[in-house]
Amino acid sequence: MDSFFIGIGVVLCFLMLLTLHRAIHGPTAIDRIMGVNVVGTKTTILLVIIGTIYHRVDMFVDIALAYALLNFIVTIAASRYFHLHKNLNPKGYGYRFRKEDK
Amino acid sequence: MDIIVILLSVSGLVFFFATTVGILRFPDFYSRMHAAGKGDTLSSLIMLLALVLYNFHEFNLANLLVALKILLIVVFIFMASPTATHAIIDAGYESGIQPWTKKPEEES
Amino acid sequence: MSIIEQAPALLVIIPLLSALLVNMAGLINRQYCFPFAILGILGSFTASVITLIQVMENGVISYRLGGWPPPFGIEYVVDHFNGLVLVTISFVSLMAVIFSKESIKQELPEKIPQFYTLFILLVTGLLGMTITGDAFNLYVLLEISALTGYALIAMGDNRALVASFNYVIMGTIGASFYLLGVGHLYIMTGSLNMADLLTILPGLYSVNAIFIALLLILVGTWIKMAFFPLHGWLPNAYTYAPSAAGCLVAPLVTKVSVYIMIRIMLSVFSPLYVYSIAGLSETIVWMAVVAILSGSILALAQTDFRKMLTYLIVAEVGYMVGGAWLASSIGLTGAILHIVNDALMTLCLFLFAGIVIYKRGGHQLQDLAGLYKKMPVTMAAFTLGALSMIGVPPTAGFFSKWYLILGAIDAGHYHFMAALLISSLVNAILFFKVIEIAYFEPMVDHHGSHSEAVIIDEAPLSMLVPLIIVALSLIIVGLYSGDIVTNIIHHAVPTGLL
Amino acid sequence: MESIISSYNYWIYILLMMIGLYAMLAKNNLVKKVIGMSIFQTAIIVFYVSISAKEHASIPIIAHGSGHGAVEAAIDITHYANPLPHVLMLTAIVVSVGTLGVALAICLGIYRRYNSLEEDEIQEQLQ
Amino acid sequence: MIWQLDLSILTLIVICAFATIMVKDLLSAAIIFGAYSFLMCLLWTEMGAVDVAFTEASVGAGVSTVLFIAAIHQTTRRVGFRKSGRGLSKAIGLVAALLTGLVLLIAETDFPGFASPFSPASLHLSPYYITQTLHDTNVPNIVTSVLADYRGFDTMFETAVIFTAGLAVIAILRRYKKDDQCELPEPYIISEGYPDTIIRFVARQLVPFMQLFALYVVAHGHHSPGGGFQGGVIIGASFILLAISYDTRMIIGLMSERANILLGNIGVLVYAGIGFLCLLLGANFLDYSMLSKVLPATDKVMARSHGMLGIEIGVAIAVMAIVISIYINIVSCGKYDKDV
Repeated sequence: MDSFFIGIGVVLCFLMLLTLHRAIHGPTAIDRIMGVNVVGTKTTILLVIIGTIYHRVDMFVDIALAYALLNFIVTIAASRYFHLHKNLNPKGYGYRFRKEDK
Repeated sequence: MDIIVILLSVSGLVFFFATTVGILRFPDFYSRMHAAGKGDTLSSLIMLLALVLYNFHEFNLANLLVALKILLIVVFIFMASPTATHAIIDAGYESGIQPWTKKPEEES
Repeated sequence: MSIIEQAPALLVIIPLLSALLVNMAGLINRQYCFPFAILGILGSFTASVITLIQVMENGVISYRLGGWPPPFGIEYVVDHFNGLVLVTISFVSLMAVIFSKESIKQELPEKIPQFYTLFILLVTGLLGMTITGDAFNLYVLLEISALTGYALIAMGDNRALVASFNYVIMGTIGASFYLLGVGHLYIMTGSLNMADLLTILPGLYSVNAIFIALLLILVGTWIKMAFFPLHGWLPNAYTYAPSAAGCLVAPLVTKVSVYIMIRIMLSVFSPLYVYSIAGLSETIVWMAVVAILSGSILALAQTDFRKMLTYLIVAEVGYMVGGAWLASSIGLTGAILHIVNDALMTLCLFLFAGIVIYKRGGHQLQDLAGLYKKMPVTMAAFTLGALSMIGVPPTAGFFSKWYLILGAIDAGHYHFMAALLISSLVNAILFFKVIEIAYFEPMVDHHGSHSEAVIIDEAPLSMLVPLIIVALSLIIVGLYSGDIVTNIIHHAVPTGLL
Repeated sequence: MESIISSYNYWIYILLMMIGLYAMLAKNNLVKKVIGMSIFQTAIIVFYVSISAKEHASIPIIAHGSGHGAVEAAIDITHYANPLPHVLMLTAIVVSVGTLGVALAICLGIYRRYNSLEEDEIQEQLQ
Repeated sequence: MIWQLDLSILTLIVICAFATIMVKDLLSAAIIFGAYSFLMCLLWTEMGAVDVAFTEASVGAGVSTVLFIAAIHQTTRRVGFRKSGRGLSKAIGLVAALLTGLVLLIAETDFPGFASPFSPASLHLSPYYITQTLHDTNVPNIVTSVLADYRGFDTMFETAVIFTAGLAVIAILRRYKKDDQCELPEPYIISEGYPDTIIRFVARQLVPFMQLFALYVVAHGHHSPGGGFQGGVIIGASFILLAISYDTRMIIGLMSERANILLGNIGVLVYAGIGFLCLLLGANFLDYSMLSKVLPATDKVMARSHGMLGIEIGVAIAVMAIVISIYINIVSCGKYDKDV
């Protein structure tokens, strides 16, 4: 059963690689946020899987729980950026951003 | 018991795979986000359920606690992940990166 | 357990606690910060003097933190060498903190609590680095002193921020290289305690990884001490720092890094390994020669008084590194004595620069013009510092240079001797130029902002007194340097060097 | 294969270190330098944690059943990973967070004064 | 360690690191850096370093990436297009990186094999910690016992480092109203709330859980991964979440600057004070076993355990206050006043 979980972990890593393609190449920064969000969820699950492989899940669950709680903050903070910088006067910072995103 | 665990985790993987394909292949941001938001939450639910079952092979207090904690993770993912999706989509909409939806909001 | 036995711990704990007290007092009233700061550093000075006396009476002191035996817990080791450095550090910081009272009121009136807290934390870090016998504990304290250093420098004028950013980058590289070196030692030996490493390492002297660990630690400390090709961050950082911070950072940080280098050389790697097996002496002495010459020449090219001093620091670091690597016990004695002397000399000159900034608002060479007539006492103290920097006999600078030159002859590195002499000559030219400007040129005010309002006269007492004490201490240390060498440094230098 | 596994961690840490060092020294943008600094510091953490790993060893938390006062069950040292590097690296992570905060604060200060994060633009303004 | 996962995660990490450096947009770089830190956390877990992983999880997800994003908020996303003339520094960087890499590769050939149970590092000091921790301190989590007791002095200065960092950020950035000599227009102030009910609602639901969980992490650090630092960071992150989703002003109302500095002080003071108490009771500094004289019904071993709990609480308080303080200073660009 351990090798089964290791296999699952490796496949998840491979899927992470594919998701990272979106996170790295993603045409806009928002695609990147999305990619990283998905990587974060996968991380949470991989943490529990690693715990299962070590047969000490009780020790690993806390970390996964922390991730489930904290993963959210980065996404909110990053998407907040777009909220705030959208309607600035042309001299401001959002202008620059919008120009370069086209 | 093991068979259920294997079935569940493999189906979780399948959903994850579908999510990834969706993220990679869909043409625009909103549809990609759709795949990411829905598939991710569902597949993590399935995977975590499999892990709960696997770790709950023997009934005692420690195992119960672990199972409860994993379920708590599920709850938090269910709260946080859709909200995150909502925030990202909202951010995308507000910053108007999609030229073919309505016009980007007027600068005020 | 008497309080005297606890002195090594108190040495570091008192400043740490007083930093917290200063910060809390600052929340109530900014006026309360200064007395707490003075008290904390005074306490630590007393403790370090007690420790040094203990060491001189009873030999090496080992203090177990947390009560754990050495390789498992962290250990403080005080021998003659770091006892001397500890006293120097706490003395210098005591003088600097007295000096800072007026200068900080003028430069950073809003941030007095933060300034004093960071100031004392920097002293804590430096003292802890000096006293510790654990290679990793040293890294943590290195980072404390580095972080406080970045902040203190960044509190200066606008250019200081850019300089400080460069310092952050270079300082992090330096500290990380040190950490990496310690990691290499750890992976090969499994220990972090210096004394323990000293006993394990001889079996591994032929291994490349140990040599590379030495190399990494050396490069790390060189970046921290601004040894010549790696000195890029130092001149701007020290020039644009607030003057009170400059008085603490400039004399101490580089010297403590030199101390760390010598400590690692002597008590982690043995002199046998460092001087003969590693085979680096020749190269490093040549590098030191280059450092001394280029530091002196670059100093000659400056028109900014403080920047000139910073380049002199680069040259002086060359003295100490070269002296430490001469592979001769006389040279090592000279290097250790020069750590003390150079800290005092640099402090004297930076205190003077601080007074000039306080009175004239600038630190160009032209700002010094005509100061002899207006502030004779200050200028007399400055002259003493300058003479010591040049190396004129009764002052302290002469004796350490003398030992260094003897060491160079002893080890047969005549190029190092030549570099020392040339650098003394350059220093002489440099300081006579400064003295000439200050003595003969009439005072011109090119800072239009406060042309008539400021009357240039002697600095306030709280600035003048430390300057005078330091200037006098230069002579006193000079006169007693024979005693210092026979009673203290003699025990620190391992016998059996070439 | 064996040799690859036995050195892969060390190769990767060297690679990360090179990436971080290059970014710190060569990049023009200050925030990029700070990111490079973070990568550089994590590289060292990879190195230390790799030291601590042991084959067939579990995490360094002693399993239940051998509490205080109980008969000391023989604790097999090969069964637990080396805890010391973990402790050191906890400290190193904390230090790197502190450095990160200070470096970003300095970046903000620089941006307020020079309206740029590019090193060459700042140098131009300084001259 | 699980070598299959080890190889895959390390490869992913290298890809992320490259991407972070190469990408031409600071916000994207910061976000990819977030992914990098997730992967780092996975790597530590996979090698069995759970405490390090927990720290990386809380720091990477809760603090460092958010700090990057906050800093980019206040500055710009732009990475300038390179004019010519950076050749020298590029060359220096390349040469330094290659040289370091080469030297380290040479050293690497001498290392004992990865994960060998017979390496000197696993045989010299660590067996003592592993076998003695229950006997000496009654703490099953060896990392906690080494961190807080055997090498407690390091940890005290680690807390001092965080405290220093907080003060340094205040010293560098803080602009008091009186002498705000700013020539540029005010950067974008993000004090106003997130104009979104859903996010506010979810944040409001999550924050109590986070804080409860953080307290659990602090208190349970003796038996499971976690401890003062991680718990403190999580509490700090919960306040950051509130600040993002609600209002920075609200957080300043909850945790004023004075309160933050005071709490940071108190945290370090608790740590140093416990150590000092041991000294006053006649033992060496930080020798908690002497606390059995003060604490009722504890022997020397339990006194060590309780002493550790005390210092963990101190660490948590200090870290929480400083994390909040650093975040607010960076996000408001030094305007830590009610009327940002």
